[in-house]
Amino acid sequence: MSDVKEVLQGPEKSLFDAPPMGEQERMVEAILFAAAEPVTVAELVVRLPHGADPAEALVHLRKRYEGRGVALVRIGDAYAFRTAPDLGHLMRKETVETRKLSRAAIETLAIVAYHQPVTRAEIEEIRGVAVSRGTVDQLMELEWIRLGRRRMTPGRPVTFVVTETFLDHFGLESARDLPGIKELRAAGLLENRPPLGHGPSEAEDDDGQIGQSELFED
Amino acid sequence: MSDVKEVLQGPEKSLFDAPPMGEQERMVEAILFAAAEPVTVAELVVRLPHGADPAEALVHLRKRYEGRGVALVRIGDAYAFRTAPDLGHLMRKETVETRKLSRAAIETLAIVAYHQPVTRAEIEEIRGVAVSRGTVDQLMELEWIRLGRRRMTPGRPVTFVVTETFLDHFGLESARDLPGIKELRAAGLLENRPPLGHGPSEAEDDDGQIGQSELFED
Amino acid sequence: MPDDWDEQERLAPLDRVAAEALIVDVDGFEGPLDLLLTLSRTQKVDLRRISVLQLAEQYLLFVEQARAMRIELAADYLVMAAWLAYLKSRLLLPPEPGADGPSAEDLAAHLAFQLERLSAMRDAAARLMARDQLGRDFFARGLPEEVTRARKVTYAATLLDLMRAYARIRTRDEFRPFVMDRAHVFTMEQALDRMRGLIGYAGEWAELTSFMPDGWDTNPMRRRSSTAAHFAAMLELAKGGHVEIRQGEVFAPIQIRRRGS
Repeated sequence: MSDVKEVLQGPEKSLFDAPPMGEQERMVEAILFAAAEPVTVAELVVRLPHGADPAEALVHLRKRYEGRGVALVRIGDAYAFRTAPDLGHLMRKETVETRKLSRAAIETLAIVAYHQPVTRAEIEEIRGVAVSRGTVDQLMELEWIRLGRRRMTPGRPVTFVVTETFLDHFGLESARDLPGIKELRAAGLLENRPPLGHGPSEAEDDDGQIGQSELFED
Repeated sequence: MSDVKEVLQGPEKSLFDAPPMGEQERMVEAILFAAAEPVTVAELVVRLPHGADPAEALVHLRKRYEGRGVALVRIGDAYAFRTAPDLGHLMRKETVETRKLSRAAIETLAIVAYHQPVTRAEIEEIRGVAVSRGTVDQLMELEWIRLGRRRMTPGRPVTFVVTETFLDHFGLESARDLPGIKELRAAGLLENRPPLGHGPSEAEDDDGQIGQSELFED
Repeated sequence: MPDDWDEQERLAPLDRVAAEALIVDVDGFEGPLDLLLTLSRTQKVDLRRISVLQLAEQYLLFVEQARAMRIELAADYLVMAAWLAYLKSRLLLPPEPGADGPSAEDLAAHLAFQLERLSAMRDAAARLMARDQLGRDFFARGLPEEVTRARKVTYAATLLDLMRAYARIRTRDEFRPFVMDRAHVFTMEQALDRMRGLIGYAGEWAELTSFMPDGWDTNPMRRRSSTAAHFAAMLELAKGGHVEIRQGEVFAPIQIRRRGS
């Protein structure tokens, strides 16, 4: 949230013709309430009157909804209203039955989330088995993972990263808020240690993998 | 609203084991927010814990949203949140109709992305059918493709390349991040082999085609 | 590697593990690493303190028993068995002087790391799935407001659509049965039809190429085919006495005109 606060203290020269902050807050509230999908700050800027400061309005709005039945949540660069998780039991009618994910899909998803950007070969190295056909496809179809940059290693393998839809689904502000990620990183478990010599589970893939210390750029 | 007020003043005997009114208000707020249609008081009674008084909660809630960006409105016997009438102008952006890109367009786009810079004749050669003017125009209008350099061959044909907007829309850092054929196959995307020759859905663009294997090298 | 456990203590849990392990369907394991992780749990120690030697023996015993019971193991389980047998021998034997490559301890430590990492990712996956989820525990606006006036049409396509489209084109090509490509073939009959229609207007000498259809030279195959077809059609028309042909010199343009004009 620090970036939002920075904006608060920032220069306000451009605000001269913007509506009062209370009015901006109402506008942001209306826009976010009307949308089912998270709305980015950039989009709010476009939709609000010239000179408005949605970042500041968001700070006020978030505070206003604290402890209410709906909450203003942040998802990556975007914001959305979501019902308070403790009231889920009232919402049986709205509950959407999701297709059960296989264990392989769940583990693959977790590996992508915690190790992103990660190549297929790395996922296989961690799980010790080939990533089955369709597992990646299924996660892509759910729009929980997507392609990231290619790895600048021999073969230039594609990498996978998680999406905003994933963050939204699991109520995460960013991938940095994944449960236990700090501890895992501190324990060295998110490092990509390449297999030694003739390692047991070295995937037969030709993807070629090099230790990527910058796996998780903060 | 008179009926609601009557309930407020009515007997409160049944409330003895209900959650506090503030909590009931949160619950009604969450239910109305998540519901796909306006919710009646009768339904709220069913969905709230035993002994709750949704009519009273609605009065509080309505008050709470007075003057906000959204309002609690009554529609027949039911209640729903609606954008404050004076902010309707902000909702205009929400009215986007999304249509699936036609098959011809998506295939043309894919070819431009994978083979750029590519001439119209080359696209036709790869797809095996003529590329209609409308298809190219549509992709240009979407700003997903644009004209590249002219090819230094007889006739100096224009070429097409994909744009930044395209990369942005598809979450790609560069067109080189597109997965290659080997990767498509590994992801199971190449599995749907047409039985023999052309699939049934291809009748509309059923022209013979020249196999240009060298165009497809990864 | 700690190997201060004695023979008796070692065999008892091993037998138990082997018995337990065999109850578990081999198909229930997601590969050798998963099986190793399951076996490692019987050591009831922190994965960082695991005895890889003991684990290797457990695994080898498991594979042996599976074989005795004629349970077919997938190749990767056998590859792992071979590797663990090798690792076990290296852990037990003193290191060869001057041997290069990773030491037995390094290999064992890496295996322990892999197990710990897999275990950690399993826990992380479980914690992730245990989180409140959209559409299950918390909800988006159920009635998003979309004003219907001022409609703007956008076209949506996902990267998956794009990749599938490309895959479709590729697959179509790769698995096309052998047929003659006819798109660019111009038959003599077609050329004859064309020229019969056009020759009526050709009172003056006109070049043969002017009778070619639009776009005849946009593609090499089309160019060759139309040229040949029209040449043949021209000869056919001359034979029938409908046209006259002339050519200034070798390779000069061929000209024709209607006979009798």
